[in-house]
Amino acid sequence: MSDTLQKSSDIDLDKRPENGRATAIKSRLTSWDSIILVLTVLVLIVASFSVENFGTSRNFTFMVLDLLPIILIALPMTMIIVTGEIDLSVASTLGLTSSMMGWLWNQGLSIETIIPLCVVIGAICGVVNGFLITGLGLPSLAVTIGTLALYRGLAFVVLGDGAVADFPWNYTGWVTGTIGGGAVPNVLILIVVLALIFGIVQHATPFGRSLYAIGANAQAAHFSGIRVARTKFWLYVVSGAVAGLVGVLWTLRYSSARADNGSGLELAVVAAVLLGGVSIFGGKGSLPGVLAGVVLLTALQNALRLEDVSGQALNIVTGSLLVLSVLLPNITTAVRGNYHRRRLRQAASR
Amino acid sequence: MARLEVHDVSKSFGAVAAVQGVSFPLYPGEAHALVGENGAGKSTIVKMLAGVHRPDTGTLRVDGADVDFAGPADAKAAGIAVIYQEPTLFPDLSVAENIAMGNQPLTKLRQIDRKEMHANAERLFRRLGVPLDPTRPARGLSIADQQLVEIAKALSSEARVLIMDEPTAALSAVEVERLFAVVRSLRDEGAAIMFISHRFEEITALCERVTIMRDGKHVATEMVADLSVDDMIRRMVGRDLSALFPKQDVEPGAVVLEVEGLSREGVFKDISFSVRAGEIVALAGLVGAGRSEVMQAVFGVDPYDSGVVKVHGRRLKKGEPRAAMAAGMALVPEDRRQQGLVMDLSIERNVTLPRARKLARLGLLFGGSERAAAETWTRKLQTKLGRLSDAVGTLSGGNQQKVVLAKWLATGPKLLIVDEPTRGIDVGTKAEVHRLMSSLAADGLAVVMVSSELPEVLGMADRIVVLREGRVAAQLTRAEATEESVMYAAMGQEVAA
Amino acid sequence: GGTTKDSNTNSGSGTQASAAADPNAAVKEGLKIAFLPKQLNNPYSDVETGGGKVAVDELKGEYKLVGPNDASASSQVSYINTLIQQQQDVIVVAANDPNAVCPSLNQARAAKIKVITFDSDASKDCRDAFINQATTEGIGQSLAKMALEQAGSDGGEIAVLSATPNATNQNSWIEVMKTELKKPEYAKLKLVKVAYGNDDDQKSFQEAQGLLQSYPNLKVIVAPTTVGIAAGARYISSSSYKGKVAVTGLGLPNQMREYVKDGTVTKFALWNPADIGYLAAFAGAAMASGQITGAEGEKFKAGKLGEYTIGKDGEIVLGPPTEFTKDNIDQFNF
Amino acid sequence: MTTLSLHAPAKNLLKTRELGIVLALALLIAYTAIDNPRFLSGQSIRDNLLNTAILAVMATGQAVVVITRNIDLSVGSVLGISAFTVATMMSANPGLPMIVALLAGLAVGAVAGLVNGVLVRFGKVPALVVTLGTLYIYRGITYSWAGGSQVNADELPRHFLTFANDNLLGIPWLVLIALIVVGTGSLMMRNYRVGRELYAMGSSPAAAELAGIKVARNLLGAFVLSGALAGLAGVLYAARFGTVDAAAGNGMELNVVAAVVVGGVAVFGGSGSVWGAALGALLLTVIGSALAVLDINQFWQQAIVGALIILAICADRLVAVRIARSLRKRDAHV
Ligand SMILES: Nc1ncnc2c1ncn2[C@@H]1O[C@H](COP(=O)(O)OP(=O)(O)OP(=O)(O)O)[C@@H](O)[C@H]1O
Ligand SMILES: Nc1ncnc2c1ncn2[C@@H]1O[C@H](COP(=O)(O)OP(=O)(O)OP(=O)(O)O)[C@@H](O)[C@H]1O
Ligand SMILES: [Mg+2]
Ligand SMILES: [Mg+2]
Repeated sequence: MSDTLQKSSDIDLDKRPENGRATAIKSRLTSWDSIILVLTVLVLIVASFSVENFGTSRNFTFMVLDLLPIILIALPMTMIIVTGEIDLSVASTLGLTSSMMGWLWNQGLSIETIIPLCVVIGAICGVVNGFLITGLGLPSLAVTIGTLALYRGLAFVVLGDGAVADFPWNYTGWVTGTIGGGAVPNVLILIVVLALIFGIVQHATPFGRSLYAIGANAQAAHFSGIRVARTKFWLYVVSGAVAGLVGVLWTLRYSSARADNGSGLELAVVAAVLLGGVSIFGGKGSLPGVLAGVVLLTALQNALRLEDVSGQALNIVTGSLLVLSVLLPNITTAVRGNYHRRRLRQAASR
Repeated sequence: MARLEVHDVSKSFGAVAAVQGVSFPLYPGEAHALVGENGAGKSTIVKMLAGVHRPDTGTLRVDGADVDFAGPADAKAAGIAVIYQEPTLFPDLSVAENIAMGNQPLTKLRQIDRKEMHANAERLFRRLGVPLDPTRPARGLSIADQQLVEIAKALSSEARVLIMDEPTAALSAVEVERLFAVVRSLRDEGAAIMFISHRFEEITALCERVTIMRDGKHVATEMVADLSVDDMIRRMVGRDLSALFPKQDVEPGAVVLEVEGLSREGVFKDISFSVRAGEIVALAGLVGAGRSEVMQAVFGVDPYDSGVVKVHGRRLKKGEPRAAMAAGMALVPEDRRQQGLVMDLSIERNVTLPRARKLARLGLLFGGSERAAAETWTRKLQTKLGRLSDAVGTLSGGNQQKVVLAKWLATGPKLLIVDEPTRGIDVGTKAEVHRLMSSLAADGLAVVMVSSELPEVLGMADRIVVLREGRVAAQLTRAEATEESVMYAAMGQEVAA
Repeated sequence: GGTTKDSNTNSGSGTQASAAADPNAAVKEGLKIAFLPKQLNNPYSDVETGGGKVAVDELKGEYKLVGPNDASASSQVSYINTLIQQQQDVIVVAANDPNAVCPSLNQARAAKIKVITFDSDASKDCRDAFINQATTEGIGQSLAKMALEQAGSDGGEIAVLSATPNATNQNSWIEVMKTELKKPEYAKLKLVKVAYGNDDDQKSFQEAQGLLQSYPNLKVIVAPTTVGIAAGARYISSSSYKGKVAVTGLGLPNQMREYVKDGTVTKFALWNPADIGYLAAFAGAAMASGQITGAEGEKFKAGKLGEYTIGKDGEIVLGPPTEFTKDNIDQFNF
Repeated sequence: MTTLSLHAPAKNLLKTRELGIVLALALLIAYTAIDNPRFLSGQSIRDNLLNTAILAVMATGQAVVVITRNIDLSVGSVLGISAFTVATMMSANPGLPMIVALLAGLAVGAVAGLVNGVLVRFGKVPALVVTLGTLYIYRGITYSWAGGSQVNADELPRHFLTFANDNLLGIPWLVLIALIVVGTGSLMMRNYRVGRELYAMGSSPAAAELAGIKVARNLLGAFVLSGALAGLAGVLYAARFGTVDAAAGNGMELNVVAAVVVGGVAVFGGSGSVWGAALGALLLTVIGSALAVLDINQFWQQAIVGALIILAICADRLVAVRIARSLRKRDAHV
């Protein structure tokens, strides 16, 4: 409710409806995701100039590698959160696929078979989530807390305490390498391609439209002929598949298949998505905002680490950023609303 | 002295000036009507009196003293009870708790006295003649039942001022009469009543005075007895209107919809009827008779246990709204807030939601095509709005209803199901909607109309299917249908021969 | 077709052309030596890196301590990358995963940074030397010996309360211990279970509980991890099993003092962790100065600890562990 | 349509949301006890209750917050900061009585909760965002303050440590406190106006504002309560485990949320009960210890915990569906 009120006071006083386009642009510029976008660019610029070694191409590669898992998992996660659900099991799915990858490798399968197989395994994890949530109608937060434990547990069942490390160099090297040894990391292509696909699907297709409708009012979406359950189901499958893919990339990047790979990553992803302006209640948010959120977090952490800021302080920075990113726009709207009311009263008393 | 006074009050939302310099008093012992077109600012006045909105300028006075409500709690403390246009219940709590919230009876240990609370609720329901179980949760109540609980809630607080924003919109004649009896007795005990409705017969039946608003401005406050209905409408709309638009006679075409033996356990049983092209078939019945449920099952948003739905002779897959839509069906649901609209999305997105797939080119959607489609239909329905990109939740109730109509008419249906299509719509637009339905029928559209408003049913329908307690009680042709015959069938008495 | 485990020939390790060592080279001053423990704010590794700081000060170098809050390989990699960017001279690292840190460590070595591992080794082709707290055999044997002492001459059931199921160190010690138990002198000891407390205090505590419920005749809990032994001892000391079940293993004297004094624990062992960090810093400095390259047989001086010789595979063994009892525990403060 | 409701207690019991979880718990205990009767021994029951106590205290606060359609993810970090504060305080002033420790913990937690509440209500930031943020912030503060230092059992006063094990009439203090917290919480939520208002706020936030409920006051109250109880849990944690470092309670928020959710509190607010949440805490704890007792392979344990959580949610759902169906039957006209 407060959101509706907020939005209405976003509208500028002097603009008449026919100036719609101008106001629309203006309200876009002050929207949360654009603020994050601007902030991200700002941080990148300031850090390049003031932090030693930040702007180097090698550091760029490191940064891209650091944000790779978060950004990829955030793509489907954004959609899921937009529909008002959540998937906390992604990091465990990642761990399970990593384990499976190690186990299959030890069984003598070829890596070219293993990689697609792992994506399928991730997708199967998603199928289980999707079935429990849409088939049985259980709350997603509860279900994915359960599968968070389940998938991680299965990862340990598969690989136990071992680690598998002897993956082929041309694959592990590709993940950490750059295009032609230059400044552009190989995995950046993957990120760009996937981000484009997800961005277009979310923002410019009927399917994407339906996600917002589902998140804001699932019943009305159902009455509009949108297959709510089916849509959510597939989102979980995609989320699982992407987590599986990230499991593969993670394993190759660290040349180490382990059951505990990526543990705790789910909170980082959720934090990044929220930072990017997606409403946890569903129905609101944009992918560019989320991408900016991930980059902002990673860049800031990277810069602060180079400046020898301790890990603990990084925690505080991350946390504050998360709160402030939502708090500040709210405060500005409130202040603007007050100003608006004062002006009206003055106008009336004149 | 006026119990409550609105003095030169204004309120705007961004660019929309919803209320501009309105003043009128509300005296104890009087029932005061507030009328105006959709979006005239009635609900905004109510919300200011309730402490939800703060007036931008102007003052509210209680017993002659200026007040400044910081929130609904203050208004409540001042003895103002409000029934909002949209029900505001707590779905997880029991009906009795909903009614008692905030002033539950307490035991000596300051614990809630549940027994007493339930007894109170039962007492209220008896007074209103409502057969509701106070211990059941509010979730799943029909719109009408919700409205009744709202009424009970307002009555329970023994307020000095009772404000009712379209409390009867979802009710049928029987409940309305019972409500009026209770309200009259309150008025006679000295409460001040403010009543908002788009039905003029209700206003003349209940109210002594009326305040008319147009475009956020005060037009007049007069004795109801001094004004004819036509006078009221003229001042409200600014021109003459015929309140109801009778349906043109059309030669019915081929059968479009056939429903055979449709049953759903505990909800409806063995429902059969058919609709032809060019025909308007009305589903009548008392509130809770199961009319909405039947049509939702037909459209596929609800499941059913047995029976067949055929469109153009082809059997429809059950539980699949998309299949129904593909067959040319459209359903304008009764609850626009929960079922009809996505309040947070813009008007244009809402209008194009069921058609997004058709508007897409190469699977991609471009803003322009959506906007154009939305523009056409909102204009046809004379929707009062700021920008198409505004959230639909910012529109007035009636204009929201128009957006729902636009959304479904834009799909170009062959079979249109409308559930309470004119609920909360003002007279002018109502005539417009009726004319539209009639002309669409003339072009060969088959229409099923669920309505609790008998005049509407009688005026518009070629045939009337009367439901009672989930079964078909009677099928009446236009010639057979009179107010009495429909009511008798709905209530389970034999039609007087 | 495709690349399988068998067809795979890994040639990616960054083997450095080892320059010849110059045993007489002077130790450089102002070396930048960075410590990267498994995890920050772990009391054990704090003592280790504390020793490192003392050594770096003696060497007149620049000491730096960085590390993640969680003991995961991935966050360690981020820190290694940062250290590369900052062009440190030596990275002293306790690997959370022997392989996961490898690519980064090799990048560091390619950038002319010397990599010394301590506490927990990385794969041997991605570091220059490893400071081993004690030989694996030594620790395993000592664990078995203490278990027998505690169980008494009649022997009985013993159980192990370890760290995580994939902790490299613990697993190799437990392996040695198992081999040892097969010997005739240990015939009366029966190892009934290896439980894992994940180096989490609460989990270890619960695991200790579970052990006693499942094995009522248990005589000894052997915990080869400081977290496990403390949690196990705490549970026993506050339960009805006190005095009936003995706890032993590897622990920090400060954490264990309470339980040694109240009789729950009579004996446990550990090397001096501060010496590990101290030795690592000296080894790193010697290497960065060109005194040694990491080849077997090379010698270098490590301040107060005296002279050390590099063993096979670049291993440098600190020395035998110390055993702590009621009589000597007050002499130690770490 | 019947207007009268049936008040037969047996019928009501069959309809409570918590039935599913009670059944799950009973099955689990029966199965484990058949396998190993010691699971029902006094010591074992005591251990289970002691372990549940801390989680149940936190689950009570969490349940109240979740019922208002919010969430408090910062509880693990609040536990940490409170445990460390109190442990430091007690080791510096061993003379302080236990009640001071309890009050200090409550106060620290209440302040943390107040910050959450103010940000949620007045900053209009969704609770999940706020508390995810303060989860990092409070933990960061504890880390920055504590560094690697640790308060060990031997630094804490005796009466503080024995508090966890002392009894009143045979019931350990810890369990007694948990019982009081859960009992009071349940009573408040069920029978007092403020409790019903909290349900109303969660059921429909917009309607709650319109109904004139003091939403701000109640919301702050809920967050302060959750914070204070997490703070209290911190004291209990310090007393029970004796060793406190900056990582105390790390990751606990997921357990607490799991307990609440498993206990049948709807994540979208408005329904569920405090005692259900406490049952959820008990179930999770018993699962943990039953797996240890059943001697299930370590590697399978976590997977089984996950599967059991899902089963419990399914059971809860089944009961909810049955209630809904009986409701529809009652309303049926056909
Ligand atoms: N929260 C809001 N934000 C923006 N505009 C609003 C808001 N509430 C109302 N309005 C606008 O104020 C005007 C008056 O609306 P109001 O709801 O008072 O009309 P109404 O007279 O009650 O109409 P109806 O008969 O349709 O209920 C409308 O133009 C509406 O769009
Ligand atoms: N989701 C639901 N769950 C349980 N009961 C319901 C649900 N929806 C409706 N009902 C009940 O089913 C009965 C039939 O409701 P329905 O809305 O179909 O009646 P109606 O004839 O359309 O009347 P109106 O629309 O005027 O309320 C009502 O008693 C209502 O309380
Ligand atoms: Mg209105
Ligand atoms: Mg209806």
